[in-house]
Amino acid sequence: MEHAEHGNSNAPMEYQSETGRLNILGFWIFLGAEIVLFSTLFATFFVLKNRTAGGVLPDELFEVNLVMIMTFLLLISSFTCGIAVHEMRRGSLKGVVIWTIITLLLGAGFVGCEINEFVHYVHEGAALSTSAFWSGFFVLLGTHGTHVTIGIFWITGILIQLKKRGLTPQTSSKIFISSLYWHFLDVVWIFIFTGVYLMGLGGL
Amino acid sequence: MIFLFRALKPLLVLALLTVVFVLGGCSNASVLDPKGPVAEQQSDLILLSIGFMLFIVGVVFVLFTIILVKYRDRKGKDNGSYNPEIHGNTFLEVVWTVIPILIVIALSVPTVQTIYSLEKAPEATKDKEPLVVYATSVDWKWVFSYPEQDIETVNYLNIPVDRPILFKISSADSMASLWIPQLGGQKYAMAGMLMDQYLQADKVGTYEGRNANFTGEHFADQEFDVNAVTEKDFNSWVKKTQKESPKLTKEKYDELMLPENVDELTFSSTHLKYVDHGQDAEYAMEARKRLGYQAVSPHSKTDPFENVKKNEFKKSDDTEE
Amino acid sequence: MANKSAEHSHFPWKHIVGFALSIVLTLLALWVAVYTDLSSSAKLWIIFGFAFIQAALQLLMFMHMTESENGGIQVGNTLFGFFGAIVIVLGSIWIFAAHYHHGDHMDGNPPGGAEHSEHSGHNE
Amino acid sequence: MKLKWDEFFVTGDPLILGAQVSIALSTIAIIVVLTYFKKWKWLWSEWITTVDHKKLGIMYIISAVIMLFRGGVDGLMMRAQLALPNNSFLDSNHYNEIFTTHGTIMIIFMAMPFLIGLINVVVPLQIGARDVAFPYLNNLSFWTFFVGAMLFNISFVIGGSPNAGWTSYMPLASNDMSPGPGENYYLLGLQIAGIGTLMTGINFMVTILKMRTKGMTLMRMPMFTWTTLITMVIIVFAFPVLTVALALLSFDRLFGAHFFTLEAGGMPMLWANLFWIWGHPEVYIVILPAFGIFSEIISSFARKQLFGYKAMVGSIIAISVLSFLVWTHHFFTMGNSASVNSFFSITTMAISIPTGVKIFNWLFTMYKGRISFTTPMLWALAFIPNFVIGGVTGVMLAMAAADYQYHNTYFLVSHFHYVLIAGTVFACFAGFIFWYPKMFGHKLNERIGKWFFWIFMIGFNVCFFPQYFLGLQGMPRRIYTYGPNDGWTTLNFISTVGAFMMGVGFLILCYNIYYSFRYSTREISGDSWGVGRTLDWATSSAIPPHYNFAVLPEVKSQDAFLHMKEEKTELYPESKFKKIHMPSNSGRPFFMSVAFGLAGFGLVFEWYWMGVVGLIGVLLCMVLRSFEYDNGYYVSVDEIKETERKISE
Ligand code: HEA
Ligand code: HEA
Ligand SMILES: [Cu+2]
Repeated sequence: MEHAEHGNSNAPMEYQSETGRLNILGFWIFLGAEIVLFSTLFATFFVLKNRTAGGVLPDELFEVNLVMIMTFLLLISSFTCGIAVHEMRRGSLKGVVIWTIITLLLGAGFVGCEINEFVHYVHEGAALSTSAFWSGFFVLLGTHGTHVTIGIFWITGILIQLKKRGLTPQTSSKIFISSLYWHFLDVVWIFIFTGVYLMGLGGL
Repeated sequence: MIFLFRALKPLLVLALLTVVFVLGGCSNASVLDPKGPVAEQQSDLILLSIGFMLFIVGVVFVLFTIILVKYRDRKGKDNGSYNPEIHGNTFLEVVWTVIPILIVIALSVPTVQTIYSLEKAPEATKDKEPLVVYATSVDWKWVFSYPEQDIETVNYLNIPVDRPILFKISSADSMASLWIPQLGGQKYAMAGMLMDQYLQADKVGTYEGRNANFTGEHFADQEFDVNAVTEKDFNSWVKKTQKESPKLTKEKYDELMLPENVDELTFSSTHLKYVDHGQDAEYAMEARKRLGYQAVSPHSKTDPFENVKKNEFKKSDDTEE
Repeated sequence: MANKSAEHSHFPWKHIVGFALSIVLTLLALWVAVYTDLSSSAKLWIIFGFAFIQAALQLLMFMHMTESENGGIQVGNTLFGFFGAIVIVLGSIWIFAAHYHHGDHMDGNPPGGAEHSEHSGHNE
Repeated sequence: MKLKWDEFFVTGDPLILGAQVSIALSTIAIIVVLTYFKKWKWLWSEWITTVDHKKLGIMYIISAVIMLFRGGVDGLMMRAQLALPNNSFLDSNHYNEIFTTHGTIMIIFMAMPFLIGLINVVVPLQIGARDVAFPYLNNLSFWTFFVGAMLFNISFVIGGSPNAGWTSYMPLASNDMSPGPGENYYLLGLQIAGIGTLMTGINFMVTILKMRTKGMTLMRMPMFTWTTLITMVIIVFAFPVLTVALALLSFDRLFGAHFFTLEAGGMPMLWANLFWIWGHPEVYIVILPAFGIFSEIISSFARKQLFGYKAMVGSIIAISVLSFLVWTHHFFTMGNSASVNSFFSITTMAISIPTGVKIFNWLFTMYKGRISFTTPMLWALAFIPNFVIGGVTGVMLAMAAADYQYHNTYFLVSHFHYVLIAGTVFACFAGFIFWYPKMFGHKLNERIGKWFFWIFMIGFNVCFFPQYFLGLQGMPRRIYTYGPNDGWTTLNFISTVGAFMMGVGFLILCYNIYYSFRYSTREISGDSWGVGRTLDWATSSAIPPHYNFAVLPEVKSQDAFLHMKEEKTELYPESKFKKIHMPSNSGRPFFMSVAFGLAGFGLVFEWYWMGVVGLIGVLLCMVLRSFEYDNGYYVSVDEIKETERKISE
């Protein structure tokens, strides 16, 4: 376990410690597992798609504007998150902090919209226990939303560490890993956007 | 000697057991004793596969025995065969890849053919109009409805021989499986689904049928007899039943929805006018609620039937617990 | 992996391009799905095609999937993940295609079955 | 579900009462012994908080053996009940609970942990690593598994066990038909253990990919390491499916969702689908490491290198891909279209091709070898014919049209015991005996071991071979009794006799452990059997020091250690000693798992406050971990010298 030692000082800081490299690779593998996790939820959602059991139909509730706002919030946050990593590789602590905070705010905006949306749906009579379709809907989106929420808290914690310790091989690998997580959630959202909303709105 | 014995042990055990079972057991292997074209197709497929498997097992066992006997470590007596340098042999490896591929192909072809042919009425009688029977599983009983005859039976089934029976399989509650081994393989019975299955009997006789898929407490008792009779006997049974048996009222049918065993019953009307379980998955649950049945954990001190009002069909000997 | 520091002091072109593309793809997908009258299956192919392109953009442009000494593993791992995803989603849909119609189409050739079988065939 | 307090403890069954009393007594006994010998601190700092992969491996194995006992007693009770027609040893509900817990425990809490235990002990050594990539996570994996297992196991005394089969099919497992805590135990116990398994998967993938010693290229890795790598890939890509399936069913049961219910458009079949998308890869998760173990043992005791190494690697990769393409063969009878059944029939049969390649390669590994019949080798040899019987009957099941007749019968029960026992369990025994000196410093007695082998192996065949015929005679699985007229009595009785022979075999194993602990000579060399070929035998002593290798060995070929022996390489020259970095122990994973257990227990009884408290505990542990910067510690050169000298004395 010669962690921490031999590093390649030319590489970005997050790859400089062995622990950092292992953690990043481990996290990539974890994301592989997450792909399967979400695809199982998608499979469930698609199989249950027409089973609304006489309740409210999705196209009665989905709204293009809200969906687009949420999509853009997340897309932009993914971009700003990428910029934060870019700043990190330039060695700019300030840049990392600023861009990460922007990312988190956008993420919080997204979660806010989603909570709003859910509350609205429940008022309209579409809840987890309404029908198989809505069970699938709420659990698929809820899982994604929970991931985003956890991400916000987690990254906030990393920001605090960054503040205390500055950019070190350890903190930067944490930032990098959390950025992977964040981008990944955007990837998942792309499929939610396509498979849930576009298909719902387009009546597919 | 003792070594030879040890090496051969698995073989010997197997051979011995096989003899015992072929003599004692196979004679009543219902799956291999088909009484209709569907079961026969399956039995043929099974026998074919057993042939291939015995060949494979034979090859492996023979190789195994030879190698063990020949290359065992004889203390001190080195016969010069030891050669640690071998690491592979392309020719052999190709052989034992290609032969299994061929065997898999040889098994796939009849398998696929049989799968497709089982979806249709048996070849021999395909121009005969099939008899339609709705087979519905309810915990823990089978309800058979003859829509054309307007007859319903519970826990037994009468069918004419030499005529395909088209089962419309469904369930009122848990997922069951309709299985009459001597007439053919099983298919699941599921609430909210109606699935077709063709079976046919060639010989007059009584065959055992049952639910093969675990459904809880009295699953083991969810059996029924299949009486295959001549067309003539069948028709007279139909006439007699239509005349003599009571009508099936909705109340009675609802009571059948309770999870318990009942005896054999016969009615001169079907439940199909009250509910199609192939469309309505919730009927049984609602009926139970209506009757005051309360599902409880098996370790609960509460009796689930505590509040149930009427209970005509409860099996007399079903008093345990 | 070489000359990282040099590369990274530049303007983040990669990110900007990726971002612009993803916005364009999102809007295009919306337009195709909601405001055109292509056939359903054409729409599905297009919007999911776009989704996969966008996913690839994120993975390559933002997440630097191919970089570092483990790039190969990361790519292989993600591809296997997508293989699993496709098998699970299309496989489930294919299996239940026969059950969508409450078992009325038990003739062994449910609508859409043949088409889907081709898809899973490709995934081996 | 409203729980009445008088239903909290399961009562009314003398068998269970006996179990309750013996659990209480043994708990008290353990506490007394630990206190009396002042072992609490030792237990905490040497074992509970350890991050040493070898110790964790041993902990896995001990737990697995206990679970084998529990599952085995279940099995014997079922056989006792089925020995005679209309038997009333168990009532139907008790029988249902027992086969459910038997299946679940044997697969999830016995087979997997046993293999993961052996993997933990052996694989880091085989690749010449000091530890796994994430030692802290490794400890967490163990404890989540253990807590999950315990949560599942207490069900039979508190609240009642699940009774819908290890497959937990809906709608039987729904609130409508199986109310009460039983099914919740299943859902939460498996969920918690599953998290640990997933982490193990990631951990060992990274370990094998990144922590290999110098020169250990992928194609020089020992076969057990290869099978482990591929198994971990399957774990990583299959377990999330189980996670989701369990979560969805929990939502149905606890929060009124409608994924698999009869009401509101739910789809019970979807549960079967998701369960088997995980479930089929799962059976390969428990067989691939077994293949690896047999590969090591066969080539060691035939004193020959593995025949067709590349083909072996290719075939496990093929099996891993195919394992994701066959799941429907578990529900051919669900009314799928003919094209679906045909496709999955063929993919399933295709798995026999790479498996056959392996079987023949093992046979030819022994060709022109010098085979010595030690006990590990006996198990490995017995595996070949027995597994082939299980495998070819699997192929018979794979022929969908024929499966309509075998499905849900004892033919199937026999198939899976032939592959699970002759494959996985034999491998566990073989590996356990083979690496026993690595773990405990002495061998198990060979003579007693042979008794164990013959009695268990013959008992196994006597128990399960008749079941093929029972299946063909139409005996369905999961029935708690049958009638005298069914004609199944004789074969069932024979089967029961065989089962009890296995029980006797197991007792002999236990005696052997005791006997060998007392009387076996202690091993000095790291190469206890004298036939070691891989780096796990290259350690300086029988039980490797906590840093494994004083100097990381450099590998130049396959079977690295064999060549080192031949070339008389000096493995650990003092001049090459350098300080060694090691991870520090941590008690947090233990607390985190306990919090998980608390949350699980709360949710089982729908005491949501307790669930929330537990989850907060889990989150707290995660936050603390995130803020922790523990870089481990260094073992100084002097300390290494001292340790190594002590060993060589
Ligand atoms: C270790 C676990 C394990 C393993 C390795 C296997 C291996 C296989 N299994 Fe098994 N299986 C189970 C565990 C396992 N199974 C369990 C637990 C269940 C039941 C679960 C439940 O319902 O509770 C089950 C159920 C099960 C079914 C479902 C039956 C039903 O429910 O009706 C089927 C059907 O296809 C099947 C097939 C196979 C096949 C084809 C293989 C193949 O991988 C076998 C391949 C091996 C060989 C074929 C032998 C060696 C090869 C040769 C010598 C080469 C030449 C051979 C040929 C060309 C044929 N298995
Ligand atoms: C790795 C997995 C594994 C293993 C090792 C076993 C081992 C055994 N199994 Fe198991 N079995 C399964 C996995 C396994 N099984 C699964 C998945 C199912 C399906 C469950 C379901 O349907 O949901 C099943 C189902 C199953 C059934 C079918 C039940 C039914 O459908 O009704 C039966 C019946 O004979 C059975 C028997 C046995 C026996 C006798 C053993 C023996 O090998 C056990 C040997 C015994 C020991 C090793 C312990 C020894 C104990 C002592 C020495 C103590 C002595 C004490 C007393 C006598 C009280 N098993
Ligand atoms: Cu399988």
